[in-house]
Amino acid sequence: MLSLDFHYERDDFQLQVRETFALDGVTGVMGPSGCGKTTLLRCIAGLEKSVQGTVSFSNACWQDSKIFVPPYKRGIGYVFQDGRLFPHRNVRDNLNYGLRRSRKRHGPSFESVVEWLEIVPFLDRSVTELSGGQRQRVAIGRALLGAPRLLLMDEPLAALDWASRVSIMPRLRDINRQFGVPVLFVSHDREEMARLSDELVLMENGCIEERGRSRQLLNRAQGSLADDHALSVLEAQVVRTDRPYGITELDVDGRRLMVDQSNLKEGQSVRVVVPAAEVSLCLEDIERISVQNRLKTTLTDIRDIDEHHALVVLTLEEQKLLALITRRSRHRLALKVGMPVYAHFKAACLEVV
Amino acid sequence: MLSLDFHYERDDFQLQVRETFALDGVTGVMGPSGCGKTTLLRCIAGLEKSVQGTVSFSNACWQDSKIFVPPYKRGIGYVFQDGRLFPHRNVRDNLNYGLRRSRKRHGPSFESVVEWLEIVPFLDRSVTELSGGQRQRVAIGRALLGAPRLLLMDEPLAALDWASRVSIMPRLRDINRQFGVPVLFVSHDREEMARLSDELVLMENGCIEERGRSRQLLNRAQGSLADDHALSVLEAQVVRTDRPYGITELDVDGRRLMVDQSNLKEGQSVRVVVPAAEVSLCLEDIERISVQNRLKTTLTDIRDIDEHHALVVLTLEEQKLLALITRRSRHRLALKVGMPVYAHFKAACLEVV
Amino acid sequence: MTGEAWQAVSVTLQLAGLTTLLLIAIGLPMAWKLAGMTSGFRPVLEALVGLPLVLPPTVLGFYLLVAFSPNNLPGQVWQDLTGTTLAFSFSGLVLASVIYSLPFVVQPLQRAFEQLDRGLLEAASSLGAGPIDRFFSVVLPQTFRPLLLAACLGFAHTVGEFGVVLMIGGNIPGETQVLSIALYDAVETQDFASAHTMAAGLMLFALVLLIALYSLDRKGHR
Amino acid sequence: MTGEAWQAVSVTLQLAGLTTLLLIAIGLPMAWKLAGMTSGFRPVLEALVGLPLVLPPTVLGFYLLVAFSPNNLPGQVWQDLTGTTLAFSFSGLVLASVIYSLPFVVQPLQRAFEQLDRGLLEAASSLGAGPIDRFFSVVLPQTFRPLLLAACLGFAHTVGEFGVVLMIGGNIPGETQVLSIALYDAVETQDFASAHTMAAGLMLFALVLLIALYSLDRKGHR
Amino acid sequence: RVAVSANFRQVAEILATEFEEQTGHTVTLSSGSTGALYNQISYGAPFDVFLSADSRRPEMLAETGRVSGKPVTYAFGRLVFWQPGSTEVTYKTLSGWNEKLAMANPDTAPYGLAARQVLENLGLWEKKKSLVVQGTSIQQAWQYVATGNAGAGFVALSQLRTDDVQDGYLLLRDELYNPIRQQAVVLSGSKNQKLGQDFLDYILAKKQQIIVQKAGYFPAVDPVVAKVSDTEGSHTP
Ligand SMILES: Nc1ncnc2c1ncn2[C@@H]1O[C@H](COP(=O)(O)OP(=O)(O)OP(=O)(O)O)[C@@H](O)[C@H]1O
Ligand SMILES: Nc1ncnc2c1ncn2[C@@H]1O[C@H](COP(=O)(O)OP(=O)(O)OP(=O)(O)O)[C@@H](O)[C@H]1O
Ligand SMILES: [Mg+2]
Ligand SMILES: [Mg+2]
Repeated sequence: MLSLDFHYERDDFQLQVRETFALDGVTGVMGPSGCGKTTLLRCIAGLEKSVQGTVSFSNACWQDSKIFVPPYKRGIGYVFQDGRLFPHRNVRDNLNYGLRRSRKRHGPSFESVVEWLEIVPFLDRSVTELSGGQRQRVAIGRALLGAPRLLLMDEPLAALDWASRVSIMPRLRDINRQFGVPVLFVSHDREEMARLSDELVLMENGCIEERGRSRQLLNRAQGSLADDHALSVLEAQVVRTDRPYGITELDVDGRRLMVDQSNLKEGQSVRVVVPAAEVSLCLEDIERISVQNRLKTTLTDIRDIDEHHALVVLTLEEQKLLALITRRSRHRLALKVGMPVYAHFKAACLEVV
Repeated sequence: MLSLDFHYERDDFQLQVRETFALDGVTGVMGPSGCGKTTLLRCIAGLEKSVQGTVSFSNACWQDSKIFVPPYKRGIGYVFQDGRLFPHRNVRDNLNYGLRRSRKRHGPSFESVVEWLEIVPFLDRSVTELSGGQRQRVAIGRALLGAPRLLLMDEPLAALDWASRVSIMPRLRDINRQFGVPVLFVSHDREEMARLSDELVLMENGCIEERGRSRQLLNRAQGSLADDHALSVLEAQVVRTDRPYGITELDVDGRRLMVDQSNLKEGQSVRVVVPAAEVSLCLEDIERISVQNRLKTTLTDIRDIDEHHALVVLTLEEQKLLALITRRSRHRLALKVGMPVYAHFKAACLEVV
Repeated sequence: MTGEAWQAVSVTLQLAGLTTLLLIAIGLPMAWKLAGMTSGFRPVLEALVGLPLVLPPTVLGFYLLVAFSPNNLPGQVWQDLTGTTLAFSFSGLVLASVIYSLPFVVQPLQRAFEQLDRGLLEAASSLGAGPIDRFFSVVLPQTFRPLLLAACLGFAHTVGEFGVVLMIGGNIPGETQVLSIALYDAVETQDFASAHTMAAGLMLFALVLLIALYSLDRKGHR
Repeated sequence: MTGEAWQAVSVTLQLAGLTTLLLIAIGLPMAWKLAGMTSGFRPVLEALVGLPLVLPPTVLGFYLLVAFSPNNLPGQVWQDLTGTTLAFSFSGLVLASVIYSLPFVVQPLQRAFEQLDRGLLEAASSLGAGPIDRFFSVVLPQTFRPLLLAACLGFAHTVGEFGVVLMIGGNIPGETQVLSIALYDAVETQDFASAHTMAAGLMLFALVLLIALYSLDRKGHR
Repeated sequence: RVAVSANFRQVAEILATEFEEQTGHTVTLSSGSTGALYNQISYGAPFDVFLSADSRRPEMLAETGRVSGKPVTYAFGRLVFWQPGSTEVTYKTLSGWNEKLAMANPDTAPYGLAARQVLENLGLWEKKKSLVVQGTSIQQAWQYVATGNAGAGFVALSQLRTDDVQDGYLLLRDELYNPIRQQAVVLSGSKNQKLGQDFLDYILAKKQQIIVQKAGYFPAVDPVVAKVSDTEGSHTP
């Protein structure tokens, strides 16, 4: 468990954090450039001296008004955004640096790490003679071999190709599980986040704006970020949880909605995010289709948004739902304002917040 | 036009290139870590001295057995993988460095560049006091303001959040179009590549393995990589292109398929990639639905793949299509092998290779 | 202080100033060349530059005196060119001081040049900066501190050095008598009142100058 | 050469060697402290370290002589502690040489420390290296070249310096008679045969040593 | 331009000032160690007159033809045994001395040679050798004693006169050492040989020699004056 309650100021930038992280898996940190992700990690690592407040990790106080445990006693592993390999040591000696100082903590073995990071071919090369991605892999390896009790990773995969990432990410999860090392992971890549992180922290302007399960936050982020992707948010109540299938039934303006999420409680108020592109329209109420969500709505607006596509506004009772369809379908179905239509969308494409 | 025919050796690494690039748009370069992307860019820029062979750019010979035009006379702009801002100058002076030496070539204005790279708030800061993403934006700005005749960008957006990328990418395209500056762009991000690049070069082990239109190469790469996402590939013929709606009609095993791509020729053989998650099943043939692809198939196999989901194999005449549905739907519809079912999927979710 | 002492101050400042300028002017390109050399010949050159250090200054001065004599080639060339003798002239002093202090300037500069981030030079090159432009816009600002240090050491060393100067200069008031020699004379002739004054003055001046320079240096670079 | 000359060689080497070691031992932490200081007091300290430079060596030697006298505090303390006088002893020579050569060691090291990439220290810290560990595993290897340079300058300067040594030493064969003074004496008494031999020997030795060091340096760092 | 050995500089200054007042010519004094001045003159230093602290260098200059006329003796140095702070210094003090003993280097400095001769003639050289600390010049020997680093030593009388030291020293009998003959020459390379000669003549005149004598030297020319000095202010036993 990582408890943070501190305040940090630098020039015109302020970081203010008051959160407790369970940290039993991988916690992702996302946010726009300059929002303070790196600074947050540095404060946790003890690399910023002028932090005001308390930091404690699994019952050990790392910092309060009296105590300041220096970074080298915190037992962390830090993958820096800018690598920071020791230029006077070759790859092997860089990797060994942390290993030698790991105070016999339990961690992955040298052989396994260099093997799955594919470092073996250049183990004896100078670190100044590596490509960007190779450097980054060495930096990851170096941090892991220090057998940290907490792993702080600042965009560790940014310079890697997707194949490397795909092969490294499961290993990071393994490290996390096998050695019980919680990971705090900064990245800009939503796919990476989706695969790797359990909890997600969204930062903005020196503050933690939002926390939550990764999938949920991610889809929202995607919606709001990919500005050409319209979406709707529906207010709903949990009606029934359907254990065997892991599906939950919600009520939206008196209509039934299925989501494939099993951690909701009956009676709870939730919000459901529906990407417009996932919604298709049907003029009849058909049952014999695998699509589970078929909501009766009224078409209240329609407009062409580009050469090929049209955006349709559907009204339930009070709430609105957006659907993105082709202009061809618009004409084929002769859609008109005021028509009753059924909105279809798969349970799997919804996010509940 | 950029003609390359050279050979470069360093220790145990060899780069061998013999290609001519039209370079009328953005050319992407992808490949695994250490395959030689950075080296390729450096050779083109003239930063590697021991290159053997010829390099010429739009009728000017930059290098052959006799000539070697030094980098500073090539009129290039280079965004380095590792930033390389001048630490003794503040942000403004870093940006001005190239501008002052641009020999009055035509390029974007200072004001416009700092505005859309969102550099304005820290124009007068020391470059050592920037976050990773801020540094990268300054590096991009500096290269652009040199009004290059050829822009070489080595993972320029790697440290940026998606929103920043989304706002920067169109601007890069603008630069490319407005000033006729060809761009050579290294990145590991397929989405970035898809949005930005026209042509794509795939490298492997010091060689250019493949070149082609971005979309095609990209989807292939994606398919093979996203291993946990089932998908199907259908062989198809182009039957008709439907200009007004930008939709093309394909024939797959005698069935009609719509894809929202308008650059295909009639009679052409293509392959269509259909992600299983995008396919839903319907037991009746309904017309009055916005989904345009409704293929009649036979259910030939079905199996539960995890607690909640089932994978369904559908056969057209000879070809097979996969659909991912919830186990709940499987039971509700009482799906059985041998049943005729209609496979629904939206035109927009298909990739044509 | 006497008029002679003031004359000595002025000669000293002129000598140290001119020597420092020359040291930089000569040492800079030398250090740059040395830093860029890769041949096995380089350690030899480096050692040669450092050599004047191991000779006691008056001995070095003596050999310079021999070399500067119109009977020998360097002195002869100088006489043919200028019509004056090199020894016992201000020019000779400057030349000798430059030779003696060169290692203190060349070596820190050379190290600074070697540690220079070549990546920044490549970046400058890609932005259209030619070699000279790069030198002034990247190399110099990057090595400003070592340069300042080198200049300070060179200046201070020239002010304090007297063995070479004594030998070459001949202690001629107003022309080659510098403060360090006047101070030396004062100590030698038991004129401690003058000696203390001059020593205190010299140290005060140096202190003020150095503090000013170092403060400037700190302001310039965070 | 005579037996006395060989003794002088041996004293010289001992003196230069010991002085260099002490210079490093004292200069290293001093440079480190100075490099880390942020207070406005720092330029003053920097200037103080550089101060011995502006005094002519014999004058500095004279003041050291005054300080070393048992009538004055430093000399008295030393006498109380060791029962011997500081002047005319090898220890005194070493102390004087250290004071005189300190700026040549402290300043290059300080610059090197300042230019050190703090990021690497943070990285080492995150990997569990404490301050001393960091100093030996990161700082020293990173500043190896400036350190070597500093040691070389310090060594050469001590070999060549004679003003201070002349003043403090008392020319006692086998204890404080060093080569530079013998060489100086030879020149003073117009014994040029010996002078040439000694000068040539000294320079040859220095040349070989410096070349060896610089070659080593180049091998060590690509 | 006069090159003057450092130990004679102060006297030379007084003499030069007077000479300037009388003749209207300017005298520029450059001082240094005798050896260094000799080397400079050998390599063409632009001096007119050389006041050496010994007789060897002027003779060497004469041999190589750099001298116009002959070297002349302008003063004799006088050696004393000095123990600051003591009121009663005798030959016994010297023979019983067993602490650091400062003197000039006998190989390089005339006063050093004289000091050694004194010890040899008193039969003390072998005993005292290990106590000796040598200054390269007589100035250094004086500094060693004056700063208290050496308890006693052989210095020049002129040095004590400069500082007005009244007691604590033993003026050594002049038969104990060979005369420290300080010679002067006019240099043949000089453009002002006549003037140089005038200056030499001037300092050899009786009036000036008294100044020289007051400063702690034996005057060069007039043995009468020498006798006077021997009795005056003497601490000889
Ligand atoms: N060394 C520094 N000195 C002063 N200000 C800094 C320094 N480093 C970063 N900043 C500023 O502090 C703020 C937070 O920076 P931080 O590095 O934490 O951002 P970030 O979230 O990591 O961004 P990025 O995704 O671009 O790396 C930014 O406004 C940045 O300009
Ligand atoms: N300075 C160097 N000296 C020696 N070898 C190097 C140097 N830089 C890179 N290499 C090697 O050359 C090969 C190509 O490197 P390059 O930097 O071109 O790769 P890259 O494709 O840019 O990789 P990445 O995506 O990791 O940046 C690699 O095997 C690398 O180890
Ligand atoms: Mg960051
Ligand atoms: Mg690269």
